[in-house]
Amino acid sequence: ADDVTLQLKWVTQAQFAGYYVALENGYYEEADLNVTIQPGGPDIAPTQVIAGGGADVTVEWMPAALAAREKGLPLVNIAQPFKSSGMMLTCWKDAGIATPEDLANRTLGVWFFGNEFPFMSWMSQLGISTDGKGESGVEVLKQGFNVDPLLQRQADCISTMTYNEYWQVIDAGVSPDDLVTFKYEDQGVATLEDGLYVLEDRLDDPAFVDKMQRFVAASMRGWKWAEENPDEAAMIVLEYDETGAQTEEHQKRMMGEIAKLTAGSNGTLDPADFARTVATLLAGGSDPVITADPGDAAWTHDVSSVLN
Amino acid sequence: MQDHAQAAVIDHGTSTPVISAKSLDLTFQTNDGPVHALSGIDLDIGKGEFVSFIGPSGCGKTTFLRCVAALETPTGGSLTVNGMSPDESRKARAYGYVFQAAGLYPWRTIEKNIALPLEIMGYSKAEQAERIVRVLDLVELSNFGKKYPWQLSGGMQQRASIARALAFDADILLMDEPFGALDEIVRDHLNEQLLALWARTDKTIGFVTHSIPEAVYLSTKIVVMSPRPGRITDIIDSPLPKERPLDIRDTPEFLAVAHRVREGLRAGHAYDD
Amino acid sequence: MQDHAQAAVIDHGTSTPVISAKSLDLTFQTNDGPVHALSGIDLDIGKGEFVSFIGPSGCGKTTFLRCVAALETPTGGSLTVNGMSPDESRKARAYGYVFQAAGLYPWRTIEKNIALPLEIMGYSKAEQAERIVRVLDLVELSNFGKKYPWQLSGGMQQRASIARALAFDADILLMDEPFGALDEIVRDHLNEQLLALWARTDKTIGFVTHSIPEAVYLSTKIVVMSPRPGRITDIIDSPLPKERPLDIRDTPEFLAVAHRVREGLRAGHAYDD
Amino acid sequence: MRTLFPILSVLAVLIAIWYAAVAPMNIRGALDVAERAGAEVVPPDARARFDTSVWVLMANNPEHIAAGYSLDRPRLPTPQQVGQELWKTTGEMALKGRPMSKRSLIYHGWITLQSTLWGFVLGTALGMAGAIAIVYSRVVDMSLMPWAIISQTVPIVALAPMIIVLSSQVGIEGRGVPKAIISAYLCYFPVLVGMVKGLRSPGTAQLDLLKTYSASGLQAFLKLRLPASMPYLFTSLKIGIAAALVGTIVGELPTGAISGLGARILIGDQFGTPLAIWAALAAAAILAGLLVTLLDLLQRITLRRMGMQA
Amino acid sequence: MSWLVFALLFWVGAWALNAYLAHSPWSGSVPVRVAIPVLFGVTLIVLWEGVVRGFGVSPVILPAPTDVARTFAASTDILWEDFRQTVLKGALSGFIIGVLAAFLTAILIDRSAFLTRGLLPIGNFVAALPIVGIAPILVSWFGFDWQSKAAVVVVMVFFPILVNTVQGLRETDAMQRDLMRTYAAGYFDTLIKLRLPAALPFVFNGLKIATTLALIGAIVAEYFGSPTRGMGFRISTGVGSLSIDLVWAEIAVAAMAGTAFYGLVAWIEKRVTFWHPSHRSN
Ligand SMILES: Nc1ncnc2c1ncn2[C@@H]1O[C@H](COP(=O)(O)OP(=O)(O)OP(=O)(O)O)[C@@H](O)[C@H]1O
Ligand SMILES: Nc1ncnc2c1ncn2[C@@H]1O[C@H](COP(=O)(O)OP(=O)(O)OP(=O)(O)O)[C@@H](O)[C@H]1O
Ligand SMILES: Cc1ncc(C[n+]2csc(CCO)c2C)c(N)n1
Ligand SMILES: [Mg+2]
Ligand SMILES: [Mg+2]
Repeated sequence: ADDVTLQLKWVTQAQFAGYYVALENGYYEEADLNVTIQPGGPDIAPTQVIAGGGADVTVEWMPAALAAREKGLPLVNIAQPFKSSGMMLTCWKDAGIATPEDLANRTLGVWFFGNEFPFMSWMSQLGISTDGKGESGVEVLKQGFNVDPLLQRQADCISTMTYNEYWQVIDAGVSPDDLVTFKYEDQGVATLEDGLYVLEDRLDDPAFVDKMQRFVAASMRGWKWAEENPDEAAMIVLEYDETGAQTEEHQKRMMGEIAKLTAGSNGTLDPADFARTVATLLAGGSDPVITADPGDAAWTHDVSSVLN
Repeated sequence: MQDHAQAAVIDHGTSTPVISAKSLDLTFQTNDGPVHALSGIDLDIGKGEFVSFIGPSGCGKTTFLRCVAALETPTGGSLTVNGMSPDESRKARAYGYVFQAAGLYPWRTIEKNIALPLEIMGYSKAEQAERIVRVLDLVELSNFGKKYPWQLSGGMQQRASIARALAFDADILLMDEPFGALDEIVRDHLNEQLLALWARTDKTIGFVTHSIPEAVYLSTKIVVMSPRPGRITDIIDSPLPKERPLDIRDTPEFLAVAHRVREGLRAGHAYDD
Repeated sequence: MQDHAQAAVIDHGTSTPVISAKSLDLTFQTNDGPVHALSGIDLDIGKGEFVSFIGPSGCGKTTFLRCVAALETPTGGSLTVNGMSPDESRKARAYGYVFQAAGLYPWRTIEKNIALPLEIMGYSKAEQAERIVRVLDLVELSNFGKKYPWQLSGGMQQRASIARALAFDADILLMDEPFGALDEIVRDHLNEQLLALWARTDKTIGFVTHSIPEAVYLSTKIVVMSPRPGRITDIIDSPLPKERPLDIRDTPEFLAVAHRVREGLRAGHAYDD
Repeated sequence: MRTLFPILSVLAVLIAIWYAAVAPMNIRGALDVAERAGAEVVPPDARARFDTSVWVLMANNPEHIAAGYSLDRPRLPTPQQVGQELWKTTGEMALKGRPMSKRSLIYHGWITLQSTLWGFVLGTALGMAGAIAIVYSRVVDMSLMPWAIISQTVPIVALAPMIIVLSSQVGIEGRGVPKAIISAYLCYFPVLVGMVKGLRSPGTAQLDLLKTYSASGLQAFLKLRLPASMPYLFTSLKIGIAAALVGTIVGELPTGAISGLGARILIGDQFGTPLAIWAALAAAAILAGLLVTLLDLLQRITLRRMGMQA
Repeated sequence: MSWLVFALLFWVGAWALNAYLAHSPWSGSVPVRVAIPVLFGVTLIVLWEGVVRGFGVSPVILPAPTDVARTFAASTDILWEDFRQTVLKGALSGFIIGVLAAFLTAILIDRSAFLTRGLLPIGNFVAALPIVGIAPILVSWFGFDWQSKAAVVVVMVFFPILVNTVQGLRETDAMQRDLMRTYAAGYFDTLIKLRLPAALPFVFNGLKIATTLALIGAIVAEYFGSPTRGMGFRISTGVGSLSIDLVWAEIAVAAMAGTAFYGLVAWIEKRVTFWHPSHRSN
């Protein structure tokens, strides 16, 4: 069997259910692959891991991947299991926020570590500066890994994922009625999230391409199974969570939300989505994420072609 | 106090005891069994007496002085100083103590080391300065006041620690081999100075030495000790007059006392081995 | 080596110098200016000689011994030991040194402290044990071998450090006030032992003392020093015979030498103040 | 017994202060919960409450203070809550016969302990070797010491990911080795500094003595410097093992938060379960306490054997 | 490959030069004392450059020192802003508060043998708490700005100083204490004239440890929430966006600030504890 190491973007959770399902149900084995899944965590930049040879393929968000590409690390998207973006901004309604324009002069929590790019683009499209509070400026906080800043009102809004942090706010006892959410999808600034990326030069090797084709196909089989059997998929994820700290309730709900994001994709990257992501990022204002259109070299259908 | 000092000095020995030990015992517990450092010590020291302790090394001289100064607690018998417990006397600042090793504070110059007790006892700056000059001169270290302890030779450090003990007015002066590291000339000089100081003031002095002539020359009473368990073998009241020029050491009275001390010492050694 | 030892002892002073100092200088740099510890020292010490150094405290006796043992580097003049530099002699393990302070290692018992040089010089276990018993007996500490240094009195520690220096066979023995903290009886005893050891072996001994009688009793040569800058004021070759019972100290020859030493010392003090 | 009673008393006072602090720390959370449950609170509006001081809130809502002692997501949990969580994830698991399950802190403590010990061994070896080199070589002393200090001013969290990437690049499999390296990086410094101090602690007099014996460097080391450094060695080993533990936990974040107490802390943070963080912290403290106590015991035995009164 | 060979040759040469300097007559002089570690550091940097170029290491993993230097020069404004936020506001204020608090606590508990015996073991316990566990809690208590960083620093420096000071206060030798007893010196006299001076070498030991801890604490705390400035913020963001050269520039700032801080404390130590045997030789 061929060895494949997959680097995840974050800790073991239902966000990555497809891969764990493929592993658990033996799809990888059937494809003659011996797959190792490495969970991520804070401080792990999947792009850096793949650059260092620590993984063959990685789950990454497209803004971060394109930024890395500009930094001279030639990442190529070989498949895109996530069709839509799950990122949103969650605000207190009683802070007086109803529309994106109300965000000015507020304190907002944002994830950094390469996840800040969609937010920056959005703000620049709204004409809001991120250098501090003011008529047309916001105070940006680098939020940690939890939702405390919102609950303790250190921030008026924080970044959440539809499938994760939002539900933690709800679990903390906050009623959805007290909250206002702005989905990036709805604001027209959505960027592509979890895709599979490999180093460009390795695609010159037909054997590698073949291996990746089998990998992507098996992974998508896993994803589709997970979409259809969300509860079972969540249990599989829990099996693989070595920290033992994840809860069944949370993972099942997360799987339900994840299924909505993967629903529209068979794993093949839609070039239109790519173009839209690039356009959003290029509109990043004074300090854009990427300065030039990376062009079509940043993705390929060579691998995902097996899916059709 | 100062006015009846002369009287006390004259009829020393008969005045009420300042230090009084009754069957004093002290045993140290060590890894291989107890060590009897002092055993059955009976001793009265009157006000204004100059008492020397002499005896083989390890016989308990240091230990006895430490008991008097309340630095060691006897395991038996009774000990009073000025009619109080040693500790109460200590709190009343009755003692000046010169240790067997100099024990100067390395972060203070010699001057500042001498100033230490003066600061603690609240002497004025002017008084401090005046006394420092005087005692430095007494021990012939006038040019070394600004040096740090580690820059002096062993004997010079010892002299500095003597100066420190003489700088303030303690009623009882306890000196543990203070002149051991000094040459004969300086030693003679300091012996004279110490006698003069003793005659001038009303101090009671406890003095450990290994030199028989020194003990005889200085003391009104000589206590000869023997080791393991440390006990007193002889107490000699000196017949020598209060006025003691250096050449008193050649008189027959002096030699007689010295001979008696030597015999006592030798007896102590016989016990030993 | 052992066979011509007797000869060397007999015509001491005329043999080729073991230690030879020529206009030796040593200046310490301190925070307030240089201190001239030694200045213009000229001295030859022959094989098998017993040389005492005497002088006021701070005159540089310790410093001179330290130069000989290569523990201090002279700032001027020349110094050879056995025709080599002091450092080469040190490497050849020529020295046994008794320091002014006992300097025992606190984590070793007295026995183990004495064993230290023997271990370093590679004596066998049996030999070590045998020598330890012998020297402990010599300094009368036989019952204290298993104690730790802090469980001994000041004088006992000093004796232990003497035993440590005598346990191995160094050609040159340097002793810095070894008997300062001992009573007269033990001191006399150890003086006799030391003389016997010296007569038995071929050792060259450098000996610092403050006691004039001790210096005269032990030495073949007495070096009188004066302070600041430390220099030699007198070198006295002893006319006393090799055989020296304790009562030689009452002979006129002895008293004459003692008198000359005392005069030299007094002269040194006159320089000083 | 002589030390146990004071420790327990101080502990009791600290716990009392802790309990007292829970009320003001948690009053806001308690009022939010109460409000959502439909209770009457003053002021009723969450925003207004945010601008009111906790003391005023406590004075106005005395009946809700008690609720602060049993929140699910307290800002400051009570010692009892921490204790219960700790018991649930250790003792209870062990009683159920699954002490090594992934949900047991015993398992995660064991993972952390392994890396800690490896890091400690590596760090101590490095620290000792460095100290010996520094004490015996002037060049090493003058060139290495400043850089040893500089190495500790470099934030380890910044280096950790690079250490992991670099070690995977040189072909080291698994996360154990990089974790131990990170742990050793924090551990070696206290050992180095302590040992340099200890090896240099013999006074001139003690060194001079050996010089007169013309002892070799090795002999001087074995007979003087090493024994003289023992008190320093143990003091620094105690600091070192605590540092190694902290290093391992730091290393568990960028190593993929898979297992170990560090991973528990991270996951507890991300999923908003403060009790999990506190329990993992308590477990780390207990682990550190055990390790330090063990070394302390070793120190007492060694020093007693050497005749130094500990 | 030639890069690698050059770096190795440079290493050998520099080491030889250092060995020569260290044993030269001027080895005690200030320029040489500075030159030797600097040369050592330069050697490390040359080796690093050689390895990066020789093996063609990707700049997103380990940038060459020259790249770092270029980024450093181009980003001085950012670096300065971060320095102010993290070092001046977070680390320094926390350091001062922590040191004062620990010092006073040490003197207070030292009066009572009971408190010392009770608090010290607990102190050791708390000192071993992982900072990554404390930081999120303190960030949630004290907010995102420098106050929470200062709080983390206070917690980190408190116990090393406390333990060292308490130990130092006991570090007088028996005779020195006996002397004070014969003077019947009161508590304060003994404290000021004997125990504090004798404790200073230990206090400085604690202070030196605390200097490095302070900086690390302030930086790590920023990982768990911060404003959009600060060295920890920049480092974590930089790793995520593969601006590793900027990360190394920040590391360089941290190292320089930490070293300067340590150097300052060591300098004061030398002045204040000149009498201690470890400072006395020459
Ligand atoms: N701390 C201690 N622990 C155990 N034994 C001790 C201690 N201090 C002294 N001793 C023992 O007590 C005895 C008396 O000691 P002390 O110091 O009083 O003698 P000394 O007469 O002053 O002798 P020296 O003239 O040598 O100073 C000795 O045998 C010594 O071993
Ligand atoms: N390390 C040092 N630094 C500065 N000065 C020193 C140092 N060691 C000794 N001295 C000075 O050198 C002079 C000679 O000292 P040394 O110790 O040789 O005297 P000594 O003759 O042995 O005196 P003693 O009989 O008191 O031991 C003294 O004035 C002393 O102050
Ligand atoms: C340092 C760091 N901070 C935040 C994220 C955010 N993030 C990216 S994907 C994801 C999953 C949703 O739960 C989350 C939270 C990160 N990756 N690394
Ligand atoms: Mg004594
Ligand atoms: Mg001397």
